[in-house]
Amino acid sequence: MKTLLIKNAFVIDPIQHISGETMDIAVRNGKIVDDVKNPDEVIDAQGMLTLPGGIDSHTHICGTKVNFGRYMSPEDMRAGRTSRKGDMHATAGYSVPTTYGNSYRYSRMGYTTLLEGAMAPMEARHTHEEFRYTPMQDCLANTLFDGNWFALQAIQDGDTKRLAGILAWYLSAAKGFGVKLTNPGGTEAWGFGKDVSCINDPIPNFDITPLEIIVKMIEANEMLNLPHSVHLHCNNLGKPGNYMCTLDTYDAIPDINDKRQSLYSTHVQFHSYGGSSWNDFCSKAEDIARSVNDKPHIVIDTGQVMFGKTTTMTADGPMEFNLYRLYHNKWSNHDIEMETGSGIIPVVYRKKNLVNAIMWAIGLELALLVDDPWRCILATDNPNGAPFVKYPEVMALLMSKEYRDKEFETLHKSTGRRVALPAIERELTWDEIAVMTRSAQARALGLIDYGKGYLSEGAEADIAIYPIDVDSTDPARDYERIINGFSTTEYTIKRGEVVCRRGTCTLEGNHSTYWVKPHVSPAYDMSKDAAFIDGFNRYYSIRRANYPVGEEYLGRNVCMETEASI
Amino acid sequence: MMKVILEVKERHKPNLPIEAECITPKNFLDPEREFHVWKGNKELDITDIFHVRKDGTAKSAEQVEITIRGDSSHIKRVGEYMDGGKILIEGDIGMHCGNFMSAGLIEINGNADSWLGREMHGGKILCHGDAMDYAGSGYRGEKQGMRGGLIEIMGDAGDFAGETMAGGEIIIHGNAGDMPGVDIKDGRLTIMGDCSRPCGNMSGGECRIFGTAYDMLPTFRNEGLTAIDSVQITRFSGDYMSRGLGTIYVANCKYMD
Amino acid sequence: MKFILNTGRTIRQGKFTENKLGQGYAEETSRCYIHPLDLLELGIEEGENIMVTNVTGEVVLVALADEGLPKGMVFVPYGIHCNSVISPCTHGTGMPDYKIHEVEIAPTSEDRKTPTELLEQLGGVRYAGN
Amino acid sequence: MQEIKDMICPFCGCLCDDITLEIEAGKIVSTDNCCTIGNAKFLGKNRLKNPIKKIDGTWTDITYEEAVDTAVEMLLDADRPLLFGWSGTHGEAQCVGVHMNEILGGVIDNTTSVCHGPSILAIQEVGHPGCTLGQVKNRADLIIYWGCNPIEAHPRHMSRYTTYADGYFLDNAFRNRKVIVVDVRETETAKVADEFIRIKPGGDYAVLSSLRAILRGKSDMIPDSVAGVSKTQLMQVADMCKTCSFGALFFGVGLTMAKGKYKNVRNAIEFVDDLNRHTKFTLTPMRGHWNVYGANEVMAWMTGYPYAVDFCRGVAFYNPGETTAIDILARKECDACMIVASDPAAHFPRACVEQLRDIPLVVIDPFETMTTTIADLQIPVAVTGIDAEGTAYRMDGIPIKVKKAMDSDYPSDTEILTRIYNKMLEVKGL
Repeated sequence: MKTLLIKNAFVIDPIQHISGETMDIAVRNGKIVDDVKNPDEVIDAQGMLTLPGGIDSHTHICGTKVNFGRYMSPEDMRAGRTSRKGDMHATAGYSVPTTYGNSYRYSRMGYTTLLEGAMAPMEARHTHEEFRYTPMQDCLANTLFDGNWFALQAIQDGDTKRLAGILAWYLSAAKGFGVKLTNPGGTEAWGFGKDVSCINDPIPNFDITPLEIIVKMIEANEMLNLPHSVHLHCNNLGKPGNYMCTLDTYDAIPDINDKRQSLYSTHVQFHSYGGSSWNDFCSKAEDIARSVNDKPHIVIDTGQVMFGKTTTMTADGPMEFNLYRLYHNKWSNHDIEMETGSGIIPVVYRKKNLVNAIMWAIGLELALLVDDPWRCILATDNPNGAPFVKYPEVMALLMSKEYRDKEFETLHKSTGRRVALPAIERELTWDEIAVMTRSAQARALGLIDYGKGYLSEGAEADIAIYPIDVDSTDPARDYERIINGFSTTEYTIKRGEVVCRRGTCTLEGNHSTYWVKPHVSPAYDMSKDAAFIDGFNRYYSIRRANYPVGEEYLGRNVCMETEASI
Repeated sequence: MMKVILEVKERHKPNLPIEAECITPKNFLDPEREFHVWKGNKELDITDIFHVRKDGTAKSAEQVEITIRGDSSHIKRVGEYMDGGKILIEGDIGMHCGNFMSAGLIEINGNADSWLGREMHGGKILCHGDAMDYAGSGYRGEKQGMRGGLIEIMGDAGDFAGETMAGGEIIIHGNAGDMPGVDIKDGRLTIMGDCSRPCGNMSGGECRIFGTAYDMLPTFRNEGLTAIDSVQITRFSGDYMSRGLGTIYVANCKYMD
Repeated sequence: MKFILNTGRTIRQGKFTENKLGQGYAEETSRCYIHPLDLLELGIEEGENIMVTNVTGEVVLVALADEGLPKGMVFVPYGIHCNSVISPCTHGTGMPDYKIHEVEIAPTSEDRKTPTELLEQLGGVRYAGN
Repeated sequence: MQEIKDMICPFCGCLCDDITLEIEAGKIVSTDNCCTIGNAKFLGKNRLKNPIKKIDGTWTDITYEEAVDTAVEMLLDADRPLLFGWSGTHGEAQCVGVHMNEILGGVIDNTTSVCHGPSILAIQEVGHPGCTLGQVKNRADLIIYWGCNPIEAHPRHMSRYTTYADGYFLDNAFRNRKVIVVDVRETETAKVADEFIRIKPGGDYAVLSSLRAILRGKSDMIPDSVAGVSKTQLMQVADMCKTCSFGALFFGVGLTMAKGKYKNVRNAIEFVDDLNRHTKFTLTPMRGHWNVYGANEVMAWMTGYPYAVDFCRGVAFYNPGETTAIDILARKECDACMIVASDPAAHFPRACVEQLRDIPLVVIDPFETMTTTIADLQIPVAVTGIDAEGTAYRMDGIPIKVKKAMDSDYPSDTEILTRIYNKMLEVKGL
């Protein structure tokens, strides 16, 4: 079958401990092999940085909320419009592009795997429909459980095994990948217009606290032996002084998986705020980074903010309402019965706005102050902190103190008094950037076992070849070359096929959807549980029989089966 | 001075719109420039649609005067992004004339179709006939419409004139339709004739109605009589369903009670 | 007499939508509901035909009483009948004024037309097969 | 006799998914749980048996292959084709429609433009505080139906989701929930409401403004009567809204089709925004066709815009009022049209129907419709929900797979559109 040989590639592959070796990579049938004879295609990658395909472990690209962002924002579609050309379909949009827009732009940056950060199981079918039109990447979806009534009831009853059974049923039914908690308990409170402020607040209608939800979910998650850990969006996002809530949460996280982290804490920039109001708002990234450094069982992503227009969207409905009251721009909200909430508002992050400038600095501080790049992932929580097309700029900022200082000069004058950034000398290395943009994601998501994130025999041939000559590039000085080089690959290869060449995509992406199916004992099989079925049909507005997403929605379908301990 | 005369040729499908945003004075400064227009999904040379005559030379847009002759009622986007010079339209003009215009003059002897001077920033549009809906308005989903310049309509305007207006001035000598100045934030809208439901959700700016405002909204507060150019007129503040920082002067008004 | 025309969905109109060329739909969409006092003023009885006219066009409908309507408003179920008097003007919004049109109503001795007849008047041709 | 449970009704935006069908000898013979309209849809007859083409004013039976070739020729010949309808078919077919429109360089619009198009324009200005219907069922103690008449248009809405639906926090919904109906006429729905507010035609905007002013503490300036509604009643309604624990406002085309169109809806949305400072309040448009919301979803993720997308110049352009079907037809701007799963001859103003008659017109629909009579070509297809399956989106955005009850020889919309699309690619050498 099809074979490909990439010659003279300058490879950085942190999972294989390869740090800048010139080597050949052979591909057969979409997998990396030892070597190939008479390859069908040969690519000479001489002088080009070659990395495993990029993985975004927290982005919002598909599903109800993202699409509502498009639906409500014709003004966003005025940018980024392209017509159908060759194999590429028409695209539109900047912060909430069309599915093809997302897919092509990620592909030109060398990204081959995307994790949609928040999927309400009740609307999972929609996410999977959009995945089908995101052809250049493999897709996975984190599944929301923060306000799931059956789950909250099981926690209240102290029955963690039942909780695990409930997670198992929903994950399989929604064809989801990981357990996502967004403002746990807060989205349920938002059902009557309320919120919780931190992990010890009681949750209305259930006699439990967010902390109990988080801890019990982590235990249940591990009972199911899922590839990924619980993926948490902490309580109290975006509020001055919320870093205490984040620290308290981290202190309560048990370390119960020896293969990977027990908690993935997402967009931590938004949770590292000091001060008692917007007037004395300041960075607490140092405190957060110290806590993370002390806790090897926690992995974070940064949730970097970059300046300009974007659209914020999250399952955290009450948070978006607060943001709306601050910005007075348009506001959408979408509560999902028995499960979760969501909200959307457009924002503009401005350099001359002190709060925005501090937010920008916090993201960078986290990336620079967390010692271990394997536990600090680069992400903007696309499009919340910024559209993902800003990633190359973020990489350049982390690799160059000079670039950071230059940018810092253009910010609100008081920023320096509220942040630690100017004093941080660290400049990330090529290897560290490679870790923070693919290898760490592969490990945190448990995808290494599925052949992702590395480039040795047996791996999926997902490869990004950048027009960057590492030997002749000093990232501390040549940050423009970093930005340009990471913006457009020379080749993006997906499962052994060139899918994007210098920014032009072909439609042979052959995308697949990864989802988990935990096998539980009959006692915890909710599809046979009378109380579950009865409650379901009584309180949901659709029948349980019509709820699960069929495999016909998945295209190429990678079912990750696990044996649960219940 | 350069004079450009564009005469619309007779067309097989006369109602099919032509999009011709290339027609701005500045574009004619470049003698090498190719002019393309769109007829539906077909990209054509400008000469397929117009007889083109160019006399004289010019060094800046200000020295260019374009005259459009013939049935131009289905030619859209004329003068889009215009930043100087003059366009004279002898007959009617299609939608989106003078979109995003920042300087210069567009004079229309006939009627203008909808979205005349949408999101205009500066310059002047003088329409001797009527203008359809959304004169000086914004675009879908955007917060701000017209931000500067002047649109003067000698005839009537359709509905939603000055919608989301955020600066500049619109003067309508005839009547305006329903909801002129709805969501207006700044700028001045003057209606010499009648209209209905002016300035809903007004949060700033000024509107003057010298005729009758029908179905006047109840959320504007009557602040008493005053005079503009010796015309006795009632001043209202509002809209108090929102922040209420705008002012309407109305000669007569009728409520829907 | 002048009226405001309001059009909208009815359950019977909905029921017949998959068979719009049939008798049930023809009957339902050619009804015009009027307040009983307006009927009195028009000098007609329920079940008699009326001519509805405006600048856009005209159509013959049958008058029926409905006390739920305010005086001065008539209601006609969606369909080809009422669309004869609906202007295609959308005021730049894409949506015609289906809910608010001024019409003139007078008694008439003309018969109602079926949808098929109205379509034939437009040049439409029914498929004779099946 | 075969009984199938939990089927989905492909009629209105409620997408009821608890339908039982009885099938005998390849035909649906009875339904259970359906409303009158849904029942009629499932028991529908008079399907067109084969493609038909009008030659010299007479209909002729043709094969599917001839039909596909004819459709391709008609559409590729045009300078500004219009592809309209889409709300009566499943999402997979809508996706093919968008791809087709990309290479045709046409305008693709769905029936939203004559339904809740104005609601979308309003949402694009101020957003949409909404929720799923189960959230209303379980929590809402105040329901407002504004300019809509569910008893006639969405017959099971009140029993499944609101007035008569017991929910988690309301074990006797009918007693514990208040229902307010706002309309210009006393509809069947108004008759069962706790409070009926009769508004003068064209008065919605003023009434909503007044309610908002009252919420802001400006009740002193509200006159004794606004558009037919007494100040006393306005004060009372504002108070009911402020003091409920979960309010849900449903609105219909009574707002979108009345004077002011989308600005009425915008005012309703901002009224609900304001109420969220006092309590929990949500708003939901009563979407008509069973998959009109799906058409919006599909077009949003494929093109960036929910309806009225003009691809004439290759890139997508959107401007309802210009790129909407009614306007394009009324201005005679298009020169060929394809109608999928919709019947504009029954629902468009006569002037638009005349333009459809005057241009090449392809119809894709299982039945002989009014539009058939003025068309040049019709291709019959399977009915989604009966002998075809696919995805649909309920009025609150919940995606549901509409299942089929039986097989038939008819191609589905997706199949026939894919054939047409592939043929177009072939002809254009793409």
